[in-house]
Amino acid sequence: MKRNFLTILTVFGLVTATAVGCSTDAGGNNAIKIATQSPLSGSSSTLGEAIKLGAQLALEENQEKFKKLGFTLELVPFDDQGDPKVGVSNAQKLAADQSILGVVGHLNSGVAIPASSTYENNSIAMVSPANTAVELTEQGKKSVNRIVARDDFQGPAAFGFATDNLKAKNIFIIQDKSAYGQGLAENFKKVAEQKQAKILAYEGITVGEQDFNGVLNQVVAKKPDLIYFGGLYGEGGLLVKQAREKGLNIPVMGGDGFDSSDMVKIAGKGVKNTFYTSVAADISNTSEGQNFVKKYQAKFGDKKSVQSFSYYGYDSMGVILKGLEDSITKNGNKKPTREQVRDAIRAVQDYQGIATKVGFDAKGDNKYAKVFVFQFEDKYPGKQVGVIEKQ
Amino acid sequence: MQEILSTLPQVLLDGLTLGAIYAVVALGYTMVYGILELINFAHGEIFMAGAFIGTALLFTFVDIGLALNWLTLILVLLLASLLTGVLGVGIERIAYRPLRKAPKLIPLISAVGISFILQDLVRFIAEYKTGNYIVTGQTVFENKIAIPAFSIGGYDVHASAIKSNTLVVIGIAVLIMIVLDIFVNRTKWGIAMRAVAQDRDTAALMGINVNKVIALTFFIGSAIGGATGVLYAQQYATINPFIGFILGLKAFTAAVLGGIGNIRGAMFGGLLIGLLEVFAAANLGILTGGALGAEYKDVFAFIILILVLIFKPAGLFGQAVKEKV
Amino acid sequence: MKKLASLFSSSRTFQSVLILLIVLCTSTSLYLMDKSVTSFLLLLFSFLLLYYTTFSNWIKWGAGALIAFAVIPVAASGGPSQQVYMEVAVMAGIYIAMALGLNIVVGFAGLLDLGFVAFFALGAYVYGIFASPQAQALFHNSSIFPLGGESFWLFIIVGALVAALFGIILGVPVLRVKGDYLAIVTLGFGEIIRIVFNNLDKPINITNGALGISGIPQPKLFGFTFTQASHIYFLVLIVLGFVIYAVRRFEDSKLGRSWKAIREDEIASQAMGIPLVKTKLWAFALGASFSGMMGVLFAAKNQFVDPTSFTLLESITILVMVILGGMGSVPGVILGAAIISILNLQILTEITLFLTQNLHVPEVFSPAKMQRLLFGLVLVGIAIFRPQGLIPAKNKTYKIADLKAKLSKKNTKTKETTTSI
Amino acid sequence: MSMLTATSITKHFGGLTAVKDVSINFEKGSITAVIGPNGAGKTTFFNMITGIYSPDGGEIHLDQKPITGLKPNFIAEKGIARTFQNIRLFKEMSVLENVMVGMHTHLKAGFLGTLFSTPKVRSEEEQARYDAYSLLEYVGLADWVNHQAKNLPYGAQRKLEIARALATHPKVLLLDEPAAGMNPKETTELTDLILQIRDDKQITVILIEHDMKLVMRISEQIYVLDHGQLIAQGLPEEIRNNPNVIEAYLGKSAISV
Repeated sequence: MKRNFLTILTVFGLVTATAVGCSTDAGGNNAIKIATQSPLSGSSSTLGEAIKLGAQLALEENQEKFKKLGFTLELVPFDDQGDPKVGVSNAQKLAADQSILGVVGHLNSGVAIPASSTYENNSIAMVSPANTAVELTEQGKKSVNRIVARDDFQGPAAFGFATDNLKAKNIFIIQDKSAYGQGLAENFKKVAEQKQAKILAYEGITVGEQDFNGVLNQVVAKKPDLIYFGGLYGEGGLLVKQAREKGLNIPVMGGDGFDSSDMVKIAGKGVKNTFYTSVAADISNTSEGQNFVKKYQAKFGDKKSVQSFSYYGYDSMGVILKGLEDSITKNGNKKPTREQVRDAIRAVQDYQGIATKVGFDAKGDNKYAKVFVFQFEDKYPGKQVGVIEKQ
Repeated sequence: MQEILSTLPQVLLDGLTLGAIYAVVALGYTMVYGILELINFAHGEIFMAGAFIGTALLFTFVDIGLALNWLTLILVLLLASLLTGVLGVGIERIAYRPLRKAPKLIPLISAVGISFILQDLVRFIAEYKTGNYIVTGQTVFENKIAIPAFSIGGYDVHASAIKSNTLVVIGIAVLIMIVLDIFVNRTKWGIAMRAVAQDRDTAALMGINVNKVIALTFFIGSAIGGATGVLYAQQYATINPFIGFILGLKAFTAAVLGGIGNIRGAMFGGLLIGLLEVFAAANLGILTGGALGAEYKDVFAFIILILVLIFKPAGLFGQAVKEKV
Repeated sequence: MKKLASLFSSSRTFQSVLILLIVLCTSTSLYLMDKSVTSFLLLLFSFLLLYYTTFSNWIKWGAGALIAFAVIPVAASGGPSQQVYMEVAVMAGIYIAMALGLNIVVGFAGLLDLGFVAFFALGAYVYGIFASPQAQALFHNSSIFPLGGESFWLFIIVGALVAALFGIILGVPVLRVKGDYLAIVTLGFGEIIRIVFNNLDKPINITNGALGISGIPQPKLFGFTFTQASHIYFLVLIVLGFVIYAVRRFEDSKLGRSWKAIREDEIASQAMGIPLVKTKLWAFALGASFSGMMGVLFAAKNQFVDPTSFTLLESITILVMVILGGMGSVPGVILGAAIISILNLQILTEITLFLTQNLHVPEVFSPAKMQRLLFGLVLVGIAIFRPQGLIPAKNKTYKIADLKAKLSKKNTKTKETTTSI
Repeated sequence: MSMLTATSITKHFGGLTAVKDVSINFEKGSITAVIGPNGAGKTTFFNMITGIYSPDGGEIHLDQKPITGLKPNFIAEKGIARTFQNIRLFKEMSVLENVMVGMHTHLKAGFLGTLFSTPKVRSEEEQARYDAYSLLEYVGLADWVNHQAKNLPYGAQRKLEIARALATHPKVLLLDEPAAGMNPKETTELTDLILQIRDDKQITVILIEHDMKLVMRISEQIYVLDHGQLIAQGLPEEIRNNPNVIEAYLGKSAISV
């Protein structure tokens, strides 16, 4: 019995080992790989996949150009599962592959922060299409950049809009107790407190829950004139839907976590009078935007609807490739080192992306990051109703 | 105080809806535990499977041009409970029956395994079909019934509203409970079930086909779970493959609270947990001045579970059983 | 194959040649190639072979230590993938230690604990809070905090103690319930701990809530900072070595036998004078303390902790390791933990990458997403086909001749004085 | 001199009175049998003495010290050991380990001692091993040392339970139907073993048994329980002819004939 088992185990070990071993090709000296890290599984996989597909589109469009320079471009998609442990482990893995020169990622700040230490140690440039947590760029890492606005910009922007345009005086804040939701809600609350707005309550809900009637009853009791929600579309959509069922027709406002076609699907008709801030302008009506949608769906099929994060992923990749190109030119058309690529990306000053213009400051934040405010009517995306520039 | 009272009718109503769902799911736990002394961890997933099957059926109906009304809903309920019932029997046959004589930990582990398999299978299918495992389905009843604001003894009570679907949920849940209660207490099969639950060996000696009775128990428990899943999908419209696990835990808490193995106890426990949960979510923040909020409501459910298990393990309606020495 | 196996079990020369060959081949290829998961796994496989050899324990442990401390780190340092291997090895080591801790509770004492990861979380948060800038925010005017990387060594012990203390605090009420109920109660406690960590950013900000604690310092010793996975690797090895040593000590001791007796029959063991609650609490406390230690290491390695690392899935993962390997079997649990953690961290992701990149298989089919399905299948399969696990637990065997010989010698010596037995 | 005394102990289960006002005095070094028909309350009586149930009324003294209502493990420590009606061995553990568990009340190994494997702990363990082995030899199970307890034949399992109980160094040994399921040869061996235990170790033996041949052969005193009440006591001869006892066992008609 014991020996039998030993044999089975040996065979099993050998088979998996060889199967795995095959995947490790060296790739030639002129191969340059760019990785993406985003959740491809788990509850926010719609957003994670949008990042990946956007990045993929940008990379494939540029393959020709880099071939002329003598390099083959390749995308290496990683699934961070929205889990810091997996994110860090993946970061180690992509650091080990010397042909990987940059990474687009992550979706979750909770994953991005620990993974960014690994990138920094290995001089891999990271451009984030989504992370808004303030801390990410506060430690002065050379490799860490983002094209989106920070929470301490998005929060006040949202507050400004809420008080100026929606005339909100009594605000009820709800957050989903995730790193993203908490970051957003806290920054909103901070400004609101400074500006001496009336915060009626600061409540939390649980990600994955379906019944928010409890907390909504409290909203009914407190009679606010705005609900601010820090969280993603999954819970946000249900919250809006159930609020409307309770006859709460006050405006609900959220961050870019609402910026998904699923928001409308989940919330249904109740999505009207829902507002969200986003760093991407509404380009669906511009010719560039329509062009992008056409390209995107031609490539990935009609089933994959274009999300804002598709643009963000596309632009993040664009910035990386811009930096890569610069560093190749600088290096006399030879393959640049990771450090050269990293510095070249940080040096990007006015890259015109499809959704935003990008230029990094000393910390790696996007100088041109703007916050746009949208209102849902009955379809995704919502109508753009405001733009807030950095002060 | 005013704030709490003003929303109380709505809180009670929401709590009752959630509680009715917990209660019906708890029935499945209590029946299986009563008969096998096994926590069927997979029961929450059977509930979830029911929600997905129901949603899929409704989509199919819409595709073939059937109108959505109470008749289609009943058809969906019946079909979904039949399918989940079969699923339950299949699970029992594959994962529990071979282990009936094994040490107690082993079937529990198998149950956790089945629950994981179901979660991932449903996720895979949903994702493969729709590209996303969060699915928003069709709802049959959309309209609302408004209850106007009124005031009692100087306290203003806010206007509240009931979805007509809520009434359907509560109505069907109550119906299921009554029918089950009659079935278990009045029919031949019900008596056989209780006999097997009391003493499997003696029941076998009395000519009862124990395997058949256990399979029947699983069928009924799972069918009820599946039907509840359909109702749940109707109530909340959006479902995902992971709704079963935590809901299952809370339903189990309800079953324990009422005294596990006790059908009426499970109903009572379910309603109580549902009410407490919604009340906690609505009022914890108000009561503690914002120090603790709605986010602690699950902690509440678990603390109740732990307290009951520690201080009254037989539950509110159960009888203590002592090990024979 | 059968012949090979029988040759293996009969000839020591064959054993040593085979192992030497494998270690030599794999370590050189690991050293020379850029990235070779195959050779890394085969190198680890040599541990299992070593376990099945017929050499004396001293030789086995010695050879094992040599491979772990010298061969693996040197071989891995050859290529650019060094940190990948070391990262995997570090995580595997952490999981092995936790699985060994859970094995005390589930395997030895027979108490099914579904919330074990809570203790891991405690260890991680204790170090995270006090060693990082979070402590400054918490104790406004204190100049002592943050404690920094030098305090890591102290916190390994503090983490173990705090986890053990919580094990006892939770254990006192929890142990009044038995069997299935205990499983549910521990599950509840695991969730409570996670929810509380997730929410303790108000009224006082202790854990920073869902944002987690970042900027946790890496271990420091005499001015040297353990920055890389390859540095942490040695720390993990030392702690793991201690854990294995301790588990083996307890397994064949008064306490270990008491655990097993309680697992087999609570009433009989009580009638034999074994205090139930105290013995169970020891199991809880010891199991928890290993987990707490590893939590500290985990926090120091990642420099970041947040509640998402401590979900129910994590608890179940550790349980799967114990059950796959064999409840109550120390070598089994080590094997189970190694298989699952390497499967999770390396094999599944590698296969996924391979499938999506080279074969262009759609994301939906990627094996990395199927983790739950795989765990489920493992659990059900093991429960039905091999409930005793891959390497079933064995009782210690004694040489009857030895017992007899020594007994008769002793009896002649003390014939007059011994009346009682 | 009395070793163990039960003074009017009573136990109810719901409406049922399992043991009612029973007082028995067990002399030091005696062998006493407690008999009675099924459901007479014998095992409940044992369970109260060993602390598994605490009596609803009455007192129990061991060696003049009160032990009423103590936890089973304290009572074991104080010197009462027992076997069980439906054998309760540690099934997955080896025979030797089963006996070693019985010795635990006398082992002093602490947490740190075990962790660092101090010479003291090591020699204590070694000693326990030899003692356990010699006990196995004593009851005739020396060849089974490394077997799992569950693999032993039925009679050997009963003997192992006795060896395990002896390992606690008891003053009083309670045997709950030790001969149940044994063949006549095994029963004779058991009879000799019980007598030997009393003679060698001066242990007070109390047994519940249905095998009257065995009871009559070895008991010095017999107590008869019926419906939870003590209905007779005395020497084997007296009990054999006691009309109350015959009635309890065979019903009223048996006497009138």
